[in-house]
Amino acid sequence: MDKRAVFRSWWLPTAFALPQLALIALFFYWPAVAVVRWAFTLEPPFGGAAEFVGLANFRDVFADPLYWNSVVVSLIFALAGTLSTIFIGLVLALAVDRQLPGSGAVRFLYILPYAIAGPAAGMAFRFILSPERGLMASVNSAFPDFWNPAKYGSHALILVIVVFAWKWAGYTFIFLLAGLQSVPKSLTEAAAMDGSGPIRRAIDIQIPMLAPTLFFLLVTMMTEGFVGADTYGIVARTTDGGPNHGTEVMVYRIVEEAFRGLNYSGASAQSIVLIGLIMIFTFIQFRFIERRVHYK
Amino acid sequence: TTFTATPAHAEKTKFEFWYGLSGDLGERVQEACSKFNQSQGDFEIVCTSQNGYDTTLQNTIAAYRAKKQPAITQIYDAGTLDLMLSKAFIPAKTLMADNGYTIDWNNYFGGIANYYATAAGELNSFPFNSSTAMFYYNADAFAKAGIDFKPDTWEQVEEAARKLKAAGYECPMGMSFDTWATMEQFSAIHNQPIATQANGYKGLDAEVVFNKTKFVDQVTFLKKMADEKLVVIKTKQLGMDVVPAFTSQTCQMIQTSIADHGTIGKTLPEGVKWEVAMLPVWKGTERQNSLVGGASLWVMAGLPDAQYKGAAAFLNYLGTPEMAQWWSTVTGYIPVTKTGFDAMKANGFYDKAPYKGRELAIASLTYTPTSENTRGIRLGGFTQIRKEVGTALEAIFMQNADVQTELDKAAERSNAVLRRFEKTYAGQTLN
Amino acid sequence: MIQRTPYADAFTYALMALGFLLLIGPFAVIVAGASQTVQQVNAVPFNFLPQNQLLANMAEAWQRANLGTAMLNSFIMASLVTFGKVALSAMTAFSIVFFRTRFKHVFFWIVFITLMLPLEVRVVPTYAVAADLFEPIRLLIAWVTGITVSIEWNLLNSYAGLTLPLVATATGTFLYRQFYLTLPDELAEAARMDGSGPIRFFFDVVLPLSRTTMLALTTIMFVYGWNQYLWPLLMVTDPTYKTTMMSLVALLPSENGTPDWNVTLAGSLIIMLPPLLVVAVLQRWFVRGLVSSEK
Amino acid sequence: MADITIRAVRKSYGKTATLHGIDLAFASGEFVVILGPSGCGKSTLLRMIAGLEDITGGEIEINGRVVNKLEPRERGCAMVFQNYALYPHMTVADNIGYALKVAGVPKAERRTRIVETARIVGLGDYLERRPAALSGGQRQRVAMARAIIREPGVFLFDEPLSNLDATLRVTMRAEIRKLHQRLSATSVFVTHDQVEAMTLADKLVVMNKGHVEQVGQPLDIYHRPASTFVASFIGAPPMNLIDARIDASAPVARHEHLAIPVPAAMAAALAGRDVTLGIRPEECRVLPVGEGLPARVDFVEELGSGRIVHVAFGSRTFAAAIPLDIRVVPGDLIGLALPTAQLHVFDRETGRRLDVTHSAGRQEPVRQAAETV
Amino acid sequence: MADITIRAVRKSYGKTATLHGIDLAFASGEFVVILGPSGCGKSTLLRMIAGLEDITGGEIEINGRVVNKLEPRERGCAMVFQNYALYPHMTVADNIGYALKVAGVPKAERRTRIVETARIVGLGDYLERRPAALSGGQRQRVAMARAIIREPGVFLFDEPLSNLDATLRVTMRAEIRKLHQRLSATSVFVTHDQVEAMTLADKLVVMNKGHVEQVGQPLDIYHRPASTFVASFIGAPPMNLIDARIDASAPVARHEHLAIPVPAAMAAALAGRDVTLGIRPEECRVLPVGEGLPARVDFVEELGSGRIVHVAFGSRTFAAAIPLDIRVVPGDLIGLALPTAQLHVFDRETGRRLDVTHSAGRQEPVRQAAETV
Ligand SMILES: Nc1ncnc2c1ncn2[C@@H]1O[C@H](COP(=O)(O)OP(=O)(O)OP(=O)(O)O)[C@@H](O)[C@H]1O
Ligand SMILES: Nc1ncnc2c1ncn2[C@@H]1O[C@H](COP(=O)(O)OP(=O)(O)OP(=O)(O)O)[C@@H](O)[C@H]1O
Ligand SMILES: O=P(O)(O)OC[C@H](O)CO
Ligand SMILES: [Mg+2]
Ligand SMILES: [Mg+2]
Repeated sequence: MDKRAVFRSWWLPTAFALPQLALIALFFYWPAVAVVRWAFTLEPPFGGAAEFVGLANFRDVFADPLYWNSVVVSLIFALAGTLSTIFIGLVLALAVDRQLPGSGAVRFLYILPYAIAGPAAGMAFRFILSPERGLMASVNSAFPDFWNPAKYGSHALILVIVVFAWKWAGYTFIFLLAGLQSVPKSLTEAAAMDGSGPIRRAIDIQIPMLAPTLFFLLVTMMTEGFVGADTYGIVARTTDGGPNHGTEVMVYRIVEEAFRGLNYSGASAQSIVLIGLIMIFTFIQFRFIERRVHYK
Repeated sequence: TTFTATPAHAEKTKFEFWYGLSGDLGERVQEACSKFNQSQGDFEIVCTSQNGYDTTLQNTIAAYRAKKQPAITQIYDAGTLDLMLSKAFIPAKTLMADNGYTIDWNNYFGGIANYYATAAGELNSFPFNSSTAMFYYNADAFAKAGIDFKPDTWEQVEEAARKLKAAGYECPMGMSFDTWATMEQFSAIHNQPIATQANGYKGLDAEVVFNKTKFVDQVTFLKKMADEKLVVIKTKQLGMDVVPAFTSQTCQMIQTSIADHGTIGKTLPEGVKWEVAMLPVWKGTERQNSLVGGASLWVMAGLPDAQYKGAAAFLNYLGTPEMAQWWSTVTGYIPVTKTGFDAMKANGFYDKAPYKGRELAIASLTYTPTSENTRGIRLGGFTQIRKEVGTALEAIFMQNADVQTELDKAAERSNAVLRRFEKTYAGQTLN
Repeated sequence: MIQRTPYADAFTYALMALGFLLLIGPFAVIVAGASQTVQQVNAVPFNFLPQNQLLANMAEAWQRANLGTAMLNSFIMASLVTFGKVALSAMTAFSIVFFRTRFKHVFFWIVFITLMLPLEVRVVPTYAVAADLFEPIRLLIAWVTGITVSIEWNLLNSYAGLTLPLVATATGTFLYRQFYLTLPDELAEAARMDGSGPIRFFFDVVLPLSRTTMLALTTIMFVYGWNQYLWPLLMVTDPTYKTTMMSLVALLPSENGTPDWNVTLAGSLIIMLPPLLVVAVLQRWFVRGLVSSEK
Repeated sequence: MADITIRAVRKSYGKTATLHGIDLAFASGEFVVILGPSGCGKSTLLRMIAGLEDITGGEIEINGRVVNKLEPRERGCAMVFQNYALYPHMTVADNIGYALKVAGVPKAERRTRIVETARIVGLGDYLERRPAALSGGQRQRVAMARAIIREPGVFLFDEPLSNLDATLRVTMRAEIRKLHQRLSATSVFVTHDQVEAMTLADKLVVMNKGHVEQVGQPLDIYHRPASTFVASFIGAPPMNLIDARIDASAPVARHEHLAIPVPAAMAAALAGRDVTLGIRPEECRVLPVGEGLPARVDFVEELGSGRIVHVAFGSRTFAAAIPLDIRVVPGDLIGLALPTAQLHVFDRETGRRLDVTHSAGRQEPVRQAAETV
Repeated sequence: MADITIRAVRKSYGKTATLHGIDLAFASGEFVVILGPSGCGKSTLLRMIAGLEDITGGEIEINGRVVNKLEPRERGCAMVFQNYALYPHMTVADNIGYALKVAGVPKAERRTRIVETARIVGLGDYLERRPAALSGGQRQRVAMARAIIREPGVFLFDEPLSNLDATLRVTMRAEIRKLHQRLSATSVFVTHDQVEAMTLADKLVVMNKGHVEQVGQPLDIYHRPASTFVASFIGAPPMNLIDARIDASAPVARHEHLAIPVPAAMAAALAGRDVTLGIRPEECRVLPVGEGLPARVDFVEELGSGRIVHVAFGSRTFAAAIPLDIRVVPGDLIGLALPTAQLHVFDRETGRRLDVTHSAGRQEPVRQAAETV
């Protein structure tokens, strides 16, 4: 992970990092201080004296079965979302990487969903996937209740994952395509000589060689899945956490709690737990996965 | 050196107004603002949509905490208590008095004003876009199904539904999980409490009781109807809310806000006959007044006096009969003052086609003097409570969960919200 | 190119076509909806065929949401966010990767953690900061020296306020780090031998070599900046600073309003054009750019 | 074991033609070396045999079957790449056994064969290492093992030794040779190193700019290069070449003021022609000044085992390999003897060899040496 | 021009020591080649001179000034990297001129010097190209030019030729040599190619496992290797080595059933000792079977200009360079003569040279040859 050739200076790197660190301190850590403070008090929405309650907020959070439900939903969403975006991106990147005639055009088209704003994407999917109006309505009329995210939590979860995957597959696609193009040609050729066909080559050679890219995507997509603005937007706009808390991911719950419930303190406590969770995840990713990533 | 500004070049006092309406309703608010700006030369109101009631409340809070609050903000019914306890506003009466306006506060319909008033009956905020829930039905379908009565009672609704079903209508009545009509309005007109302490008016220690009232029977009834496909669930998630379901003639009966009156008229194909009525009650019930919905305008504290002058002028301007009529014409909202309503009635507003029936909303709101159960709802974190009940309904109707169990759960969770709220505002009392 | 078989080619084309349908299909829906009348767009079942109202709806959306101003603002905002991120991330990643200091890991994690606490969660305090940027500095001065100073800088309703908080996050830094790690060590050594210090090395070698990564990040960040929603909605109250996402949300029919989804969809079509253009123009380099180095 | 026939094979990348019609036939079990300068199309040809490159025109036949449209795995070739192309994420054992795994060979059998093959190339102790933890020579062996284990009909080598250091190169060369003797698969070995070419080839193909310049046994080519290109490409230091005109009156060739003695037969046959004369450094002899042709020592390279003296000769620089007991220093004037029997003569225009006499080139040992191998 | 003194220099990465105390002194203008196998610490030493690597212990002096704590740019060294480390985004001209630009040399002057330097390395026509559009040899030259232009006191080369093909390597070798003659800066050249080492070095440093094994003039080292390591590392094919015990009764060394004649002086001095005998392939002579020591031909390598025969000799394989007129085929039984005067003898335990007689090694030509260069 460390490079060999490094400059020696302490003030220069500090100066270089300073602008960003300053912004982060101002707009991230300083507000975060407030979030932490709220987590230990009962903060009235409009401000004013707040009572210190110690860990009571955390106790409430942990005692709430719906909170644990949201943890599970979040885990499923982040994992399934991450894996499916990476999977779709990978399959398409592998296809485009074969450089058949026409792949240049689709390459461009595949990135487009990423450029679309969450609300617009939500609207489109409302017309496509709603069980009584969109495309799925006709499927439902043939097989009643085949698709009903308003009824089944599992369908709803699939729905939000689909929107997430649609939105981000273009993003993973482009990174993976780029990664594929930097895999030495001779390796796939060697595998071809060893008798493996295109799919086998992809699985045995190309995918393992994409490790650095996959790692980057794993970290960013997991984080995006857990706390991304899109995650909140997608859930809020398509299922509103329902049916019956079936798609209530942690970030949605936090925002709802804070803004709908005006319970800043409870939301802050949840945020802190969430950050803790993601940090553990990220730590694991860096510790155990990046180790296996070779950068050159 | 000193400058003496000549009146001609005097800077107009600018002040801000944040509102939650969006879409074409947002446009109407903008129009009201420009009308005001053109009507006088001293003030300039800058109106900004925050695109939704909940974001308006959030943003108002954030702004207030940062001391960047607007002079006027539009807060929906469910946020009333949060504002009241915030000490972040200037009561309506104080504002108008301080700025030299004499308002006849009794001119506001009691059913409307009570929601936003102190225990002593003094208005904290200005009722603005007010509504109440109504019952809409497709008269053409009724005729086809051979229904020759108006659905005044739930028994009649059931009967009508059966006839409509028999006549081949897939969705006799549409229903969503919005609690406003199904729980709040139902409870009010049946004189059922939602919470103890007069729905919270008497103290922060109120507890919800909706799991012990007629509301439980109502849910059970609706669920039975749903099982028989007499009631059909229509939500955004399914592809269509109740209003589009009605306007697309999928569903023949719905409960929704009077504010949708205009939209329904515009969206239903021309020539379709439809009617609006007061919400049905169970036979033998003594009907009570319904609850006011919509939002009111709050004046935020902590700003220079000049801005308050402007705010007062604007609020006064909105209160003029002409403006009241204009507002009710271009939206589906009802006039909030008696004089406004009388004026409109007098000039025949409610006789003509698109507006006919809207007067029933006033009738519903003013059906009786308010009781403890119909004054309004003053519960902390009420949005959250609505969500809990909505989720319970979702579980009951979509996933066949047990009515009582789900409502008990919702009540328990709602009470937790109330207790936390009480603790947050420990030491404060309702005035 | 390895000798190909027709079966594998056909399979590849099938995959690509499937990808096309899945990823581009939803656009067709938006176009269809945007070209219909209110009645058509609300009809059941939804008609997936485009009608002839597209231009009318677009014009209506343009005028109603005042898209002219909004697009300009969004453009400025997205550009500033992009520029800020691209520049600052490059610098921070440089100090993380190329220096041997005890802080480098600390820096990295300080920056990296910011990926994890989304704006949604800390929006209220962040708003407070934007309203009074110097509060922490004031407090710091007061705490250290006991002197109360009264400097204030309010970022609300300004481009700085729209952009600075969005610049303060980690994606770019992470991306640059990944890229820098693939640069051969000898490049820095050669530069040192040539007498160049770290700053020169950064400007003369690292930045030019990062050009492609930069373009990639530019694309990502432009889209990110353009699609920002929550923050502008909160901190812009002056219509002159209104952004496109605010316009789009304003176009969403409200609960009791006319369900004119056709106009909303038409508006969303207009609004998605600039980011699509940016992606279209930059994506060629974008792809090559992420191919770490031309060794 | 397989024979390979290449018929009028052409290759173009876009508009630029890289191979201009190659015809070659390799017998079963033959060790063929393709030699040529960088960019002449060696790799391209090899990769077309392997199926890694589309064939623009012509036909390639392996074992009598036209393989133009076959995938690499269907051609029965194994290949050793210049940069080895080891799978960095697999252990040595997995690298070696990959082809068997793809072929669905059961695990136990695979293991046995991996161990056996690793033993052959001397990697028995490294089976669990990753390529990154191996030295260059070891990597090279892994690449070899990976090819060997498949027991292919055809081995293809694309400059497999060029990344090794000199010592290792010598060792690996011997090992490849031994391996070929043991497995006796047809081998096609691409290189631009003429020592490799000379020591390994049964049949040597010299290529230049997309054409085949000469095909033959290595010593034959060494001693009877078909063109100036071949002459200067094979042999290190390369053959000394000098432009001259054959005198019509005496058996000499004239280059500026120099008169280089040539065989009488050559003089007779080529009288008055512009030619290029060639002589190998090891055939030049250094004499005291005054004898032979005048030359001046430019610099001397000491190899330990021998010594190369570079002399200014007319307007040319000639290299001469001299024994260790002759001592010269830069600036010395010396005499240079060019034995007429060892002179090669080429057409000045076309660069093609002119065969006028049996005395040109040292032929006798050639056949013999080739047979001994 | 600068001299370099290295005093007890050590280097550790974490806990593992890489260099164990190096002492060396390079005179001003000297061309020093550091030779050693991969991983022995050559690059590390070079990089410590350059200032790219911290010095764990000891001192490095350049021109009498201890540079341990100086930045690379303050040491007056230029370096050519193994992989060239060209700036991929700059043109050739910009690459070459970058150091001058950093130094603030005015544009016009810079241009003149760039053009001049490019001319020296033969890149005049490529100034506006990017490195990606250059061939390997050309890139190498850019790297050289980049070093040259600074007119440094010290040139450091880290295996600059190892990525080139064989022919190019020969050419570039000659060019580096010429360049050194012209610029006469102190040059330190790291390589693991012994031909490069032999042909380039004024002073050769042979390293092994973080130690200096031998320092000296190349031919001196070739002819009097200080250890079996040096003996086998220098020379291609390498020196033949065989373990033997010096007989106490006769002037022979015994290896299994073989009795190898040794000089009497050696036998006397080392009677009864376990030694390793060495002899270079070019000193071995092949005789008809019955004469000399019995050996069997294993295989023969034809080089065109010569021939290497590999023979089984006792339990060892010996290489012998033989003239073209001797013909042998694998399997032939032959006699091997090992001239006693050319035998090297090493201690079996330590591998160090045992110098018992003046007859070991061919010394005379050494000094001479070195002077001629
Ligand atoms: N993919 C390609 N596109 C265009 N030209 C190519 C391509 N691959 C090779 N060439 C060109 O074809 C010619 C022959 O290339 P090839 O790799 O066969 O050379 P080579 O003889 O193997 O050289 P080397 O010894 O350097 O490996 C070169 O001029 C090269 O530039
Ligand atoms: N940054 C490092 N950290 C740890 N060990 C290192 C590092 N750099 C080099 N080494 C080790 O130090 C030893 C000497 O390395 P060095 O690069 O000097 O070898 P070298 O003689 O140049 O070899 P080569 O000919 O392969 O370049 C090697 O064993 C190597 O593994
Ligand atoms: O930089 P961030 O962390 O705010 O996130 C940027 C988006 O994820 C880019 O698409
Ligand atoms: Mg090649
Ligand atoms: Mg090295």
